[in-house]
Amino acid sequence: MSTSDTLAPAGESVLSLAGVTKRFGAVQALTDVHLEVRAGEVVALVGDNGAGKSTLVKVIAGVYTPDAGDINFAGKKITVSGPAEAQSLGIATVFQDLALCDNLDVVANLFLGQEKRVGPFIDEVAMEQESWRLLKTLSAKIPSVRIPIASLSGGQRQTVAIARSLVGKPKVVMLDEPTAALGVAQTAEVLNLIERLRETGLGVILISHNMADVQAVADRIVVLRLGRNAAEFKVEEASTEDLVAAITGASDNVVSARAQREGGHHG
Amino acid sequence: MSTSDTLAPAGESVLSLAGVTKRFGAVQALTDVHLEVRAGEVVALVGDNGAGKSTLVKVIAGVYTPDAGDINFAGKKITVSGPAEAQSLGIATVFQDLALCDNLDVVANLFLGQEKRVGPFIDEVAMEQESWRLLKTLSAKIPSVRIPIASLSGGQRQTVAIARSLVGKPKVVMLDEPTAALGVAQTAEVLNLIERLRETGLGVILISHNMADVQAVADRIVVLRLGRNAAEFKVEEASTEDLVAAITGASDNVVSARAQREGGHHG
Amino acid sequence: MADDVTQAAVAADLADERLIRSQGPRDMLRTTWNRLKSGELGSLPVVLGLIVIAVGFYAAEPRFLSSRSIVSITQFAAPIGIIALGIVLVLLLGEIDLSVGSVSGLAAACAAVLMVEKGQSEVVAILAGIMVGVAIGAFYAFLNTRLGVPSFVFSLAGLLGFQGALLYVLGRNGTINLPSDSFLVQFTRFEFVSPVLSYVLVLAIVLVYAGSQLWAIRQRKAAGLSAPAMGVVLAKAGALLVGLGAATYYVNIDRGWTYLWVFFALLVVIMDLALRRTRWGRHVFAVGGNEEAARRSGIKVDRIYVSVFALCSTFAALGGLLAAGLQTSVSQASGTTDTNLTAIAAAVIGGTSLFGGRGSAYSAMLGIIVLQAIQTGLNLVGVDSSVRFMVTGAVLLLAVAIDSISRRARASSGRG
Amino acid sequence: MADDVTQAAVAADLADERLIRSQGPRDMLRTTWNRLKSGELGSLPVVLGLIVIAVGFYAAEPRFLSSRSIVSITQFAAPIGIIALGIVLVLLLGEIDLSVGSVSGLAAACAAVLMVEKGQSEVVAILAGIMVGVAIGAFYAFLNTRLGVPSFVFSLAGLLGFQGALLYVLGRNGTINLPSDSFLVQFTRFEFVSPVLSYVLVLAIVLVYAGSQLWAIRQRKAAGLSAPAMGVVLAKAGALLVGLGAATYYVNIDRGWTYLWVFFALLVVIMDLALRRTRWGRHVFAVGGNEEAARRSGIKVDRIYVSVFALCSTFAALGGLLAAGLQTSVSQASGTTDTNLTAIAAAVIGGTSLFGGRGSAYSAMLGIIVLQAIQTGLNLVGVDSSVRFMVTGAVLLLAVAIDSISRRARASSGRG
Amino acid sequence: ACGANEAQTGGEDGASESQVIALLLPESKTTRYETFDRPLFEDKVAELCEECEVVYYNADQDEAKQTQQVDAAISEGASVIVLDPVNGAGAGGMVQSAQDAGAQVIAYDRLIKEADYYMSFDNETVGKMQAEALVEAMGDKGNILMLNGAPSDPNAAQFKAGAHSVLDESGVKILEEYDNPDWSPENAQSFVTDMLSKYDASEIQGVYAANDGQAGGVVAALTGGGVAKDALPPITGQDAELAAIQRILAGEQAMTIYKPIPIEAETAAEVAVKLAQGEDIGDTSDTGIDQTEYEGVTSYIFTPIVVTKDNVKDTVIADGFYETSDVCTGEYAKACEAAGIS
Ligand SMILES: Nc1ncnc2c1ncn2[C@@H]1O[C@H](COP(=O)(O)OP(=O)(O)OP(=O)(O)O)[C@@H](O)[C@H]1O
Ligand SMILES: Nc1ncnc2c1ncn2[C@@H]1O[C@H](COP(=O)(O)OP(=O)(O)OP(=O)(O)O)[C@@H](O)[C@H]1O
Ligand SMILES: [Mg+2]
Ligand SMILES: [Mg+2]
Repeated sequence: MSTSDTLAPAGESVLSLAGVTKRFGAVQALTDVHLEVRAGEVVALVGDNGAGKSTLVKVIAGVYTPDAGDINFAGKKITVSGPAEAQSLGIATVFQDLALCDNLDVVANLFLGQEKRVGPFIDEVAMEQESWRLLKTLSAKIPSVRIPIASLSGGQRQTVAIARSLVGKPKVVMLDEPTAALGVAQTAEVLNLIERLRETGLGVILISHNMADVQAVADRIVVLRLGRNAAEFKVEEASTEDLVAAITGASDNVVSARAQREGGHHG
Repeated sequence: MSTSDTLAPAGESVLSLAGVTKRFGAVQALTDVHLEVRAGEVVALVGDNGAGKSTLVKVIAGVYTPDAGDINFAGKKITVSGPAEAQSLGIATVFQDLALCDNLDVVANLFLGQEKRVGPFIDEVAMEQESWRLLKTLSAKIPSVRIPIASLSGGQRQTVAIARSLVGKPKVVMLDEPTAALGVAQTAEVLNLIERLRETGLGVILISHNMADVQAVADRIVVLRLGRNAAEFKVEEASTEDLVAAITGASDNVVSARAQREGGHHG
Repeated sequence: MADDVTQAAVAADLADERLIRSQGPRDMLRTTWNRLKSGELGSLPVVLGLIVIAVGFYAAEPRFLSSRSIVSITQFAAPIGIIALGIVLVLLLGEIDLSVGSVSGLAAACAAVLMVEKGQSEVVAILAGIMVGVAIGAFYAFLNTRLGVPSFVFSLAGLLGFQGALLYVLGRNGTINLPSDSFLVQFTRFEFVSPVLSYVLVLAIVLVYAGSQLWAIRQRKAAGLSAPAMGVVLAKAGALLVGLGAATYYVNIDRGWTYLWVFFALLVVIMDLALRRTRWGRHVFAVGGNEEAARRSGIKVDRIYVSVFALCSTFAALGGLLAAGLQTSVSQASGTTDTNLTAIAAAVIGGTSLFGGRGSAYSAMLGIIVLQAIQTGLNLVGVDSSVRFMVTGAVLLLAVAIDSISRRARASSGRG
Repeated sequence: MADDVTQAAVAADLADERLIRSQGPRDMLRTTWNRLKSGELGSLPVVLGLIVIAVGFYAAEPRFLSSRSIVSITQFAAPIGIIALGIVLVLLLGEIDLSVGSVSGLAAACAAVLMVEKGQSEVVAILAGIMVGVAIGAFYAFLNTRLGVPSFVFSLAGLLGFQGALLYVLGRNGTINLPSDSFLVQFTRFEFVSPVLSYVLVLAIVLVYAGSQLWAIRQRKAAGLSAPAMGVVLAKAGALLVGLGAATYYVNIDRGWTYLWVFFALLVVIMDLALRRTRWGRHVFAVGGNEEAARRSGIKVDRIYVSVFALCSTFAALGGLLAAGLQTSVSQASGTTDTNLTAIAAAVIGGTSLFGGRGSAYSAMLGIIVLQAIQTGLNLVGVDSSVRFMVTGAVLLLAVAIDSISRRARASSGRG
Repeated sequence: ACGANEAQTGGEDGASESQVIALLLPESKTTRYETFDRPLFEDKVAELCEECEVVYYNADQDEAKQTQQVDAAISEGASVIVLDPVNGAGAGGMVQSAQDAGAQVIAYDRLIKEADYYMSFDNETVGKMQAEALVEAMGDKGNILMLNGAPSDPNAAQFKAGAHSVLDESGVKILEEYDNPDWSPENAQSFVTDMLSKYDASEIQGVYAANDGQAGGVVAALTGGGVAKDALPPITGQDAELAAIQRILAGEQAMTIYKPIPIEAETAAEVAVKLAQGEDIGDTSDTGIDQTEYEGVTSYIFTPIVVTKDNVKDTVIADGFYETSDVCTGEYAKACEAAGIS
């Protein structure tokens, strides 16, 4: 395991955490976690189910208050008292549990909290127009933007949540399993999008269970296991086997067993 | 495109649909869809976001009533009037939107509707013991089975939903994107599980956006596009490119473009 | 790709090929029918229920539909309707306010005491009454957002506490008569819109409606989005003109629209605009639909709560003042009896959900009209009180059952 | 792997290394404190509120805590407590029943008319009263599950309709006095558990509790699961023995426990078992938590609705009969005044959510005791009505605010 | 709970002389109970008996609550219970509890057949007097609307019965009859307003309103319906509320029933104190009321007074029931003058 200092590529550190700890009742979800993201860098956060990835994201996004630990943003120590504050700092987040308002339509959800206005009124037309544009960049297959979110398919909902993070001008974008429910085309679009974000100098935190996707777009890969930092890799140095071993905590695991079997089978 | 008759492997047809149509308000979600599943066969249902896969699954599971079309189960024409009836026929389903009771704990959710009893009372001890066994076969990383489902991570919830389908004695198992939120180890376990189900002679319908997984376990792949049957492949005949082309409806798509770019980049 | 060619011709929001397109009046009708069947037509079924009630009572006593009776239905519906408007707001957040009755009584009592016993001017008294409402709402919001007390509990405490305060403020003399020349009494009881003005108003409403619709069509076309056909909009505006015009003609046979009702209608329209067309309203729906999602979107959820509770109590106070004017007096019984239940029932019957995120300002108006019509109908038919209670219950059930059954008809996952 | 070795020694449910283990009393205390802080200790804060109320009233009027006063608090709490028990059930489904008051009055009136005017035997009359409740509940379930009418609406209709039916049944005579030798009157007013029997009962309860706990420990150990330490269970049983014993000693200074209260307590325990330990109860929670998920799990959701509405109305009828016995008469006002609000408030104050899926049978008991204690306390202090209303509101707020603030303290996503 | 149980073993602080008298009143929506009955009763008791303690309860129109209050009074050690029942017909159980505990019960203002003593203005008589006044004011002919009290209030039935006994025999015709669900002015107003859609205002030559609150609603409805204030038909009332007195002076209401509460409260206090101290109560009270028998209960029956414009000055004002300054505010000053009140 190597420290982030030696690994970090060029670029200012926009976000760094140290010693973050969070417990829920009798469960210690995060223990002394550190993480750093630089401008123009895509950091992948991987780990087994329940490793604490989403909890970490929610701590950064101001949804949870950590029990201990420091958060530095753009060089200054901050305390994020709520999601509104995190957003105003420039942290945009796509949550794993999406957090959409089922009773509102697609347009309303996309612009929630950042509605366009003419005078005192919401500018529905401008918002609808912009919605179609955003959704098209993500190859979304949504028949109508005027139906309640509740009636969308899983992937359609996820696309809307991702499109949301593009409204406004964030400095850091956190994507918690953004492609989990997406089709092949939409997944490719999202990976393209992440690369575009990096090019415009944003810091990106990507959580995914898909090692191929991670290896395709990440600069650096941070592994969490059971709520603790377990390993950290530069993407060029990490083989899929290394990653899986770091995630599961053992090199002879069910994944490698399957791979072997498959290899034997097909190969 | 070839008809299912020529493609189907040996085994009795347990479930077959013909001409299934479903509309929601102004959206035609399914148009004249047919599908057949035989005993001991894994049929993968793939398609773009919003293609109608989940809707089809819900029609079979009795959640939606189709506007038109026939459903045959074990050779007999049936009308599924509700989920309870589908279950009693032997159709177990893992829904994409999980459908767990957030206020109940893991054990209660696993056995909901099929509780073990001693006398008039629920046998909590037996159920808890069995829960740990089921979760272990799926490599679930759940710290306690006595916390409400609401406090589980996305992958943990999904594992619980999958474990549910193993309680009872189904004839057909439908899995709607079962591995979307799962870690690498858990995904491997679920793929193993599907293979075990096939070996015990069950019919399995698997929905997934992960072509590698689909190709690894499916016998036959059915492609839906915009609510219609678009193509059908035997797994040995289908290359990833063919599948993606059938899903997106075009052979020059964003996926192939990315693949090319990546290839150029890394290769 | 072939798709792109057609797409250019089709509006962006109609491009998806799964959309069932409706062009021409035949399709329109079919679509409307489908929407009705699938329970999407909001309040239409309750309107049907209202029509059934009207026909039933008319058969039993034709004077139920007399001009005079309709004027007095609207007049008496207005004060509680205003209170119900506040209830709609708290219900949209998924909260409840059981204390609107007590608050309305207390506000009226404060105003009456100031005006009659303390010799303050009427303006001061009315403002003080409204301030009582604002203050109570702010206090509620504090309890809810800072201490996390559930609204059911603090408003139950308010129901009792402010009833005590009402008794305390009224003191030993009990009932206070408002001076008959006071603005409140005059405005609520004797101000009717003159026939000419009423037709001018109808015309103005229809013009504003048509104008805003046509403007919206232009905007949407300019943005490359689909827009309703011009003809449809004009037909709707025409229907509105005929409907409002006929109603106005009919009530002008008697004394005409009361200003009280016009004021209530105006409040409803303003609240409807505020709810559907402003950021604040959007956020109210968002918080009511999924509070956590709203919070994560950066909405200042606490502010929404504060504004809604304050508005609800303020509407309650306003309704209480107007009810006192209409009644020309304030007594220990003011606002205590059925006011709470009637106001909440009006909102719910009109179609606002008790669970947040679904409803509209119009539901307050529709619901209170249904309730007031039932009461007036039974008054006119004149039956024993035991029968009266039973018939009220039955008619209420009938009015809403039509709504429920029509929603029920949608073929979906059952109870949805 | 190294893990497997330790795992064999550790119970299956404690294997995860993220679990913060608590062994020994010190850890126990800390865990309890943490759970308290994180709002997981259910009703404890309301109990604290109750203690604050008790101390406050005791300071103002020592007789508040006299044996006699405590006996009468429990006695008068029981009938509405039983009604609140039904309300807990409908609230668990996320529904509401506004008509329990009217139903309780109607059931009592039917029984009284049969018994006094029609000369039927008391058993027949009581059964008929209860059947009224069952029938109404079944009718409600029909409206809800077949026609999809929301419970707020049909129970509002019932509130009015059955009040009318009450007036109709009582006819022109109004009040009916129950014969003072009737079972209902004797049972509710004059039956007290004898001192010896009461201690025997306490002992039996403690033994059953300890026995079931120890049996559970054996079962869990046998299944390779963690189990609470034997010492802890014995300590809890001891505390129960001391607590119940002391309370019994104290009420025995006066007349002792009333059978009415014992009957209520028994119903609460039975409902608690039914809710937590039977399939039916599990399904009630499931439907209340996520109806769609429950349906997809194959639960016959409609049956759950039918059973819950029927039980709620039945409890209302039963409560009405007992209230009539306690009051020795049935009148036009039976069940009409605050019964609905009190019963619903009791359930909510005791900690049952209005939104379904969260609550317990004990909340009915706890809530009604809080409300009854406030009322008795104010009765004894003896103040003007205006003050009494205000103090009731304030004390109610206080009792629940303690609960709210403690929940608030949990560091989470805010309002959670 | 030190001290909590003391009351049961005797008096407080060893002063075993102390006597507890309980006063239980039915509701707080009408002003009379807490404005007049309670203070008058308490003052009189204090005057007659130094060591007597009055404990007071108000049932807020809730029978169940009152049942419990009787129980509380017993636990406070009351030896005499002055009980104004929410529902006299159903109060037998309460009386029995009290008597079982050794307390004597005075039924106050409303009859309880099981009570030891009864003192009241008779409810049926009240209804009769209202009806008689109305019939007289209308010259024994014409049509009236009849607004009764709440069907859930047993007292309302007695007023109604009394009024019917007169009206049904008279030449007056009842157009419509209405049982107001909760006595409320709002309901009275909307009922009469609706009647004005059914009948022309000129067809209504009189209104029987069971109490002053409803009378206020009736006046508001009629004036709102275009009837001039000086052309209002005769309207009855009851309770002699301040607002009603003002309306009577202004000519908007024909009459109200005034029950001179002082005599009732003071007689009750006197009897209660005598009972508490074990003295003989005699045939005539010190307040000058003769003991009679009513429905088998030893009773003191008072005569209610019909208040019209002519006798406002000699009744409510003269008794100090209201101050002139309370009555003659703002727009009523002129009417006061006309009636000779200043
Ligand atoms: N609100 C909560 N209350 C209690 N426990 C929680 C809560 N949120 C998370 N946890 C626990 O914390 C642990 C970490 O959860 P988290 O959601 O961060 O996992 P994750 O790494 O995102 O997993 P996944 O890959 O499945 O999404 C889990 O064991 C979970 O049960
Ligand atoms: N209850 C509903 N009401 C209205 N429209 C619906 C409803 N359910 C689904 N739809 C629409 O039907 C279409 C198909 O949805 P479905 O959920 O079947 O897609 P899917 O193939 O499962 O997609 P994904 O891969 O994203 O899960 C979508 O366009 C969706 O908007
Ligand atoms: Mg996660
Ligand atoms: Mg899907």
